[in-house]
Amino acid sequence: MAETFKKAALITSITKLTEDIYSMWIKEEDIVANAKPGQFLSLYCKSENRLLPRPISICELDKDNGLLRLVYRVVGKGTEEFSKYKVSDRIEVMGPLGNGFHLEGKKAILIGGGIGIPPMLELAKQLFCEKQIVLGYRDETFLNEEFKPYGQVYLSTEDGSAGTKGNVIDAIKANNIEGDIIFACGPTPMLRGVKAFALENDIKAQISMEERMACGIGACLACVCKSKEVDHHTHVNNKRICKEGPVFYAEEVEL
Amino acid sequence: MAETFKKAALITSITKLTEDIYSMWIKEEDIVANAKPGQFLSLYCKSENRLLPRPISICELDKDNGLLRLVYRVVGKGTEEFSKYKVSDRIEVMGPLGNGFHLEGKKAILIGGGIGIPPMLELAKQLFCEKQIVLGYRDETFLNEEFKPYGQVYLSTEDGSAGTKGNVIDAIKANNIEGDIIFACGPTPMLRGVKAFALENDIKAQISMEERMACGIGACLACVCKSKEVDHHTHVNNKRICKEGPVFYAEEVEL
Amino acid sequence: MNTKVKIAGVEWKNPVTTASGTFGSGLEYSQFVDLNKLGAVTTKGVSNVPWIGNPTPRIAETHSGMLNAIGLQNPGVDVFVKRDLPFLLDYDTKVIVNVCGKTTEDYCEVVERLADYDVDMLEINISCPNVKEGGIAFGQNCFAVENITKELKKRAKQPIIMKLSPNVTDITETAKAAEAAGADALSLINTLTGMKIDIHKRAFQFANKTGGLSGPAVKPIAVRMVYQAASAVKIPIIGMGGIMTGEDAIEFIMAGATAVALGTANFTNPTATQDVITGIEEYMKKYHVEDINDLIGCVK
Amino acid sequence: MNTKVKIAGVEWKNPVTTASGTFGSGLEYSQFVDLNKLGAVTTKGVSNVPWIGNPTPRIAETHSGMLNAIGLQNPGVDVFVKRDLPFLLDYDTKVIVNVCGKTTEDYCEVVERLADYDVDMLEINISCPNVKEGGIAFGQNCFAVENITKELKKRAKQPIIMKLSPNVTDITETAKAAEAAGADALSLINTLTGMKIDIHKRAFQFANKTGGLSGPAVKPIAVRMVYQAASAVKIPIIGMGGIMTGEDAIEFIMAGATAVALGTANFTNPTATQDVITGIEEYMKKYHVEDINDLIGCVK
Ligand SMILES: Cc1cc2nc3c(=O)[nH]c(=O)nc-3n(C[C@H](O)[C@H](O)[C@H](O)COP(=O)(O)OP(=O)(O)OC[C@H]3O[C@@H](n4cnc5c(N)ncnc54)[C@H](O)[C@@H]3O)c2cc1C
Ligand SMILES: Cc1cc2nc3c(=O)[nH]c(=O)nc-3n(C[C@H](O)[C@H](O)[C@H](O)COP(=O)(O)OP(=O)(O)OC[C@H]3O[C@@H](n4cnc5c(N)ncnc54)[C@H](O)[C@@H]3O)c2cc1C
Ligand SMILES: Cc1cc2nc3c(=O)[nH]c(=O)nc-3n(C[C@H](O)[C@H](O)[C@H](O)COP(=O)(O)O)c2cc1C
Ligand SMILES: Cc1cc2nc3c(=O)[nH]c(=O)nc-3n(C[C@H](O)[C@H](O)[C@H](O)COP(=O)(O)O)c2cc1C
Ligand code: FES
Ligand code: FES
Repeated sequence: MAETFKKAALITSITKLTEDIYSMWIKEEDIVANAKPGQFLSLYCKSENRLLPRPISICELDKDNGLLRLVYRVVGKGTEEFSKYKVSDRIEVMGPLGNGFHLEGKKAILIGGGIGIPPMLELAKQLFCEKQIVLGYRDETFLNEEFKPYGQVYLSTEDGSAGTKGNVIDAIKANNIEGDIIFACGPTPMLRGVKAFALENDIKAQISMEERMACGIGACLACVCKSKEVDHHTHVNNKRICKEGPVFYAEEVEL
Repeated sequence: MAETFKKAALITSITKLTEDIYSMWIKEEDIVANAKPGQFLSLYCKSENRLLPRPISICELDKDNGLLRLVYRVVGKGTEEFSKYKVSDRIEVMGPLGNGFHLEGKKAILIGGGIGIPPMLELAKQLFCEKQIVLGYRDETFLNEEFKPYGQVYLSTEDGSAGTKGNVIDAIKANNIEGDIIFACGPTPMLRGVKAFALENDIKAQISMEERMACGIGACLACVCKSKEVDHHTHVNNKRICKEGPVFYAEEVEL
Repeated sequence: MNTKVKIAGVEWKNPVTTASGTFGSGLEYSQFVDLNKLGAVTTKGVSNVPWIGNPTPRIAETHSGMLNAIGLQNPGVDVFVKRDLPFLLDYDTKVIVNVCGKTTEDYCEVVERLADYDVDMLEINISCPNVKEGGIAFGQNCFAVENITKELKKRAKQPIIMKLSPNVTDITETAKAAEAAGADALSLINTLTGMKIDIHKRAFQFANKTGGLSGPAVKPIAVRMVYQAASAVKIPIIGMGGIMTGEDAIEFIMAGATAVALGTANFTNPTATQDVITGIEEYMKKYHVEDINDLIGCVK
Repeated sequence: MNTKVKIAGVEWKNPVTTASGTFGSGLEYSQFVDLNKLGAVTTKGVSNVPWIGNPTPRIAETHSGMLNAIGLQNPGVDVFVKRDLPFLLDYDTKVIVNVCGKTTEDYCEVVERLADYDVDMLEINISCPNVKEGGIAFGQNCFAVENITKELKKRAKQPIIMKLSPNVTDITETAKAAEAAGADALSLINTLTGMKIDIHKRAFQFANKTGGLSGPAVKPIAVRMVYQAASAVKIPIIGMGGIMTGEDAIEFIMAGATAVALGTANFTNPTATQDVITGIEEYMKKYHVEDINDLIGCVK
């Protein structure tokens, strides 16, 4: 078992990327040393009436300085709390959690949708092959500039304000993007589209899944997804997203 | 009915008086304009799992600047939360609440015990007659220097480190303090002692009482004390400390 | 946008009232809340004679909740009709008097005394965990619920709302018993019986050991019971238990409540009742709900 | 200072175990907690055959609590004894296997399968609100409690702990029924049935509508029930429901629990079990308590 840590990490920077998306760097050497792209952390709230940790993906790693970046959207009380933290506050975190992406392929298509975009950044940095990066937004874009050093970046927006009007699959088709491996993270409807596209085009696809979590480490069985095969741990057709995932090969799981 | 306000007051200063006692000034003009010594405020916690407001006495009023001082001891989660507030934070407060002291007498004995000392300060400032101020502590003293401008100050400490060794009654006796009116605030055993002393010496006594509160305004009947007469509001032998009190004539209530 | 609801023939201007015992008879909170804005004001429990209640401490804070052991202190029905009722009648809101007693006769006496007064509805508290006799004992047994409801219905001039106890195995049974006996509406939930021990003093927090748990901590239980009761009976339900916001109120309404009551919330926020009304209206605007009645029990 | 307690003849090194279903079989939490330090490890529910559990979402956060509707997913007793049990037996702690079933026969089958294994105690979950058959249905009816307890006692080689449901009118009745049928100990409380409605989607949060409420929100109810049960029976009680700190554990012990279990706390703080043991020791030091047994039920 890879090592997992529960620590009070120091917040070294916190900035607002859009109206409701924040970027936070924390210093936590043990976690950073063990982390890889596609893994996530459990973030604990200070408010005592919020008992469950919030799973947030690793967006970037700065191994030299023991730093780790989290990018999150304020959608509820927990993320709202995180958005109010200040530099030099501490935040309880556990990680790294989950399996992360398996680095493979010669010509990769990285697909991120909405708040599924952040985990693709560290992947883009670590994946050494030709990379085409497709980022889908509703309207306002974020992080897209930061992907530029790592590959060709294509955008889609629902309102057409940037890139292809439509979703990430529309952008892929509009730009005739091809590859031998897909890495994707985003809302379930997007992942369904990606899975269908991958099947159609016979491309391998790693997708990162989401579910409500309690323990974050595989003990409580809150976060399962339907798996095609009987899972070796659960012995039913369920896989634990926090443990066997969050990254799965598309054909392994039902969406 | 006197006017009561619920406001988000601005914290203008917060200092530590002892290991566990804090002094906080807040700006809230409406409340200050209506407040008098012996009244209290309800302080609301930010933490959502603490639903009930904390009653804290008015320690000082600065009517010219719309400022109000609260001095509180950290004894639990709520006061701990308050101790962490910073200047320019806001705190939800309701007040002024309760009846306050009735300013009367020619030669007054002001008695404060422990965290019952703070409300005596504004009383000492507003009471225009001869004043003898008796302050009782377990060991470490606080606020006592601030009473000096308003009268002769006598101390008692349980460990004998300052003033008379013993309690406030010991200090009164040791210093042959006399008067025609007593004002007292402190723990119930002290109030019992004060009531007995007042009876013995046939001195009128106003005492400020404490009880757990929910509404703070007389609606829930959480905070009653036993009264000698059937109370006109409750129609039983109970008075509401938050409404008919916290200040009572000693003979009105059972201790 | 319509927020009017009808409960047992009585029309409220909106579905929000106060939970008995947390709002007195409205006087104290009228400094913060315009009582004219409320659908109804529900009073503290009223008994035939003055009740002195329990020794202090009477409350304790718990995680996202509170325990109370007030013990139904009240000045009795005579003082109520002379002092509190006239105050309430000055407002344009419905008046619901909460009735408590130790015996069936006690309840009957209060109900009869109120028959000639301008009270809109009666809420019968058969679920208070904080008094030794009466209260919860009635509310945990279907036969007792049926019996007392029948006796009161014989005497009452106003519609009768039976307030049920959540301290039961199956809320649908007491709900159905009340309905069968002629209750016009149900209120739920009253408080859950809880206990706190002061480990430093090695003593119970309350003189009579237990207190009643309320506040957001119990909301999921309350929503469940409202849903179950609404599925079991046809009479309208006033839902309560931990409502703090308009969204909480909507949740109860979707579960099947025709109206809602706020208790503990008043202590945390004295304008909670008005804020919840505003919150309900905002939800309706956001989702283009024309009539609040369209939301009642819409989740099945 | 003695922290050892004895439950049904089994000596634990301290009174702290894990609440079933929150700690798997210990493997995952063994990264954070030294299992050797725990009085006992109580496993996730084990059934005769693998169970797939409920659809997701399976959990929801509530004020100072959580709802779960896991639905007792588990790989079945065969995998349990082959994979999980050997892992646990490597530790110097007591092993309590939590048993679930849909019918009395299911429960019997698991208990019989476990008879020959080195398991210290069996905890029988007759109180799960999250499965349609079995579970809570057994736990809300005294006759059912008595019956299943008797059947299991006939077959079990290990002491039997009956885990009771808090969703009852009177916990002393099911407690007494279990004792009368020969139960060696009781566990309480399981979760309270709750509900959450997503008002934006106008839908239940959970596929089977309700979930089980746990966490600090329910602590006052749990303490009350432990106190009531302890006053009604002579067999030892494992208390649980919202314990987060050593002080919470002491409260349950003073109410009458011989030992305590931590569930939801593990999610908030993965080292909660160990921290609670430390907290208990600190309390004992501060108040010069020589033997934890002196605190059991000391508040009466
Ligand atoms: C593996 C994984 C990685 C994630 N990475 C990111 C990320 O990098 N950036 C980001 O902004 N979001 C991410 N999310 C989603 C994020 O966890 C939720 O937005 C967040 O938990 C919401 O918390 P809240 O308190 O603001 O919302 P609330 O609605 O108040 O939360 C209530 C409860 O529901 C849970 N919850 C609510 N929404 C979700 C959700 N979408 N997924 C899982 N649990 C949820 C919360 O954790 C909490 O337990 C990720 C989710 C998973 C499972
Ligand atoms: C009229 C009045 C005036 C007061 N003035 C002051 C003051 O000027 N300075 C000061 O330090 N303290 C004062 N107190 C006591 C103060 O209210 C409590 O110390 C405080 O509420 C403790 O809150 P907590 O969250 O820290 O403690 P916790 O124990 O966590 O509080 C739990 C609950 O119990 C209540 N509670 C606990 N102790 C008391 C208490 N002694 N009296 C009333 N309620 C209590 C809390 O309000 C809360 O509802 C006063 C009390 C009253 C009734
Ligand atoms: C301090 C207090 C006093 C109460 N007194 C009464 C009462 O007199 N009669 C009654 O029927 N319910 C009484 N209740 C119960 C409430 O009316 C309500 O049913 C319960 O508190 C749940 O709602 P909440 O969570 O919004 O407080 C009281 C509750 C509290 C907190
Ligand atoms: C996610 C989760 C899963 C649970 N699974 C089981 C179970 O399999 N068997 C069981 O008897 N109780 C189960 N429970 C109930 C707990 O064991 C415990 O009785 C309850 O959660 C109260 O304790 P707590 O407040 O400390 O969590 C579960 C609880 C939770 C939160
Ligand atoms: S969150 Fe507990 S198993 Fe995944
Ligand atoms: S605190 Fe409610 S009446 Fe005093």
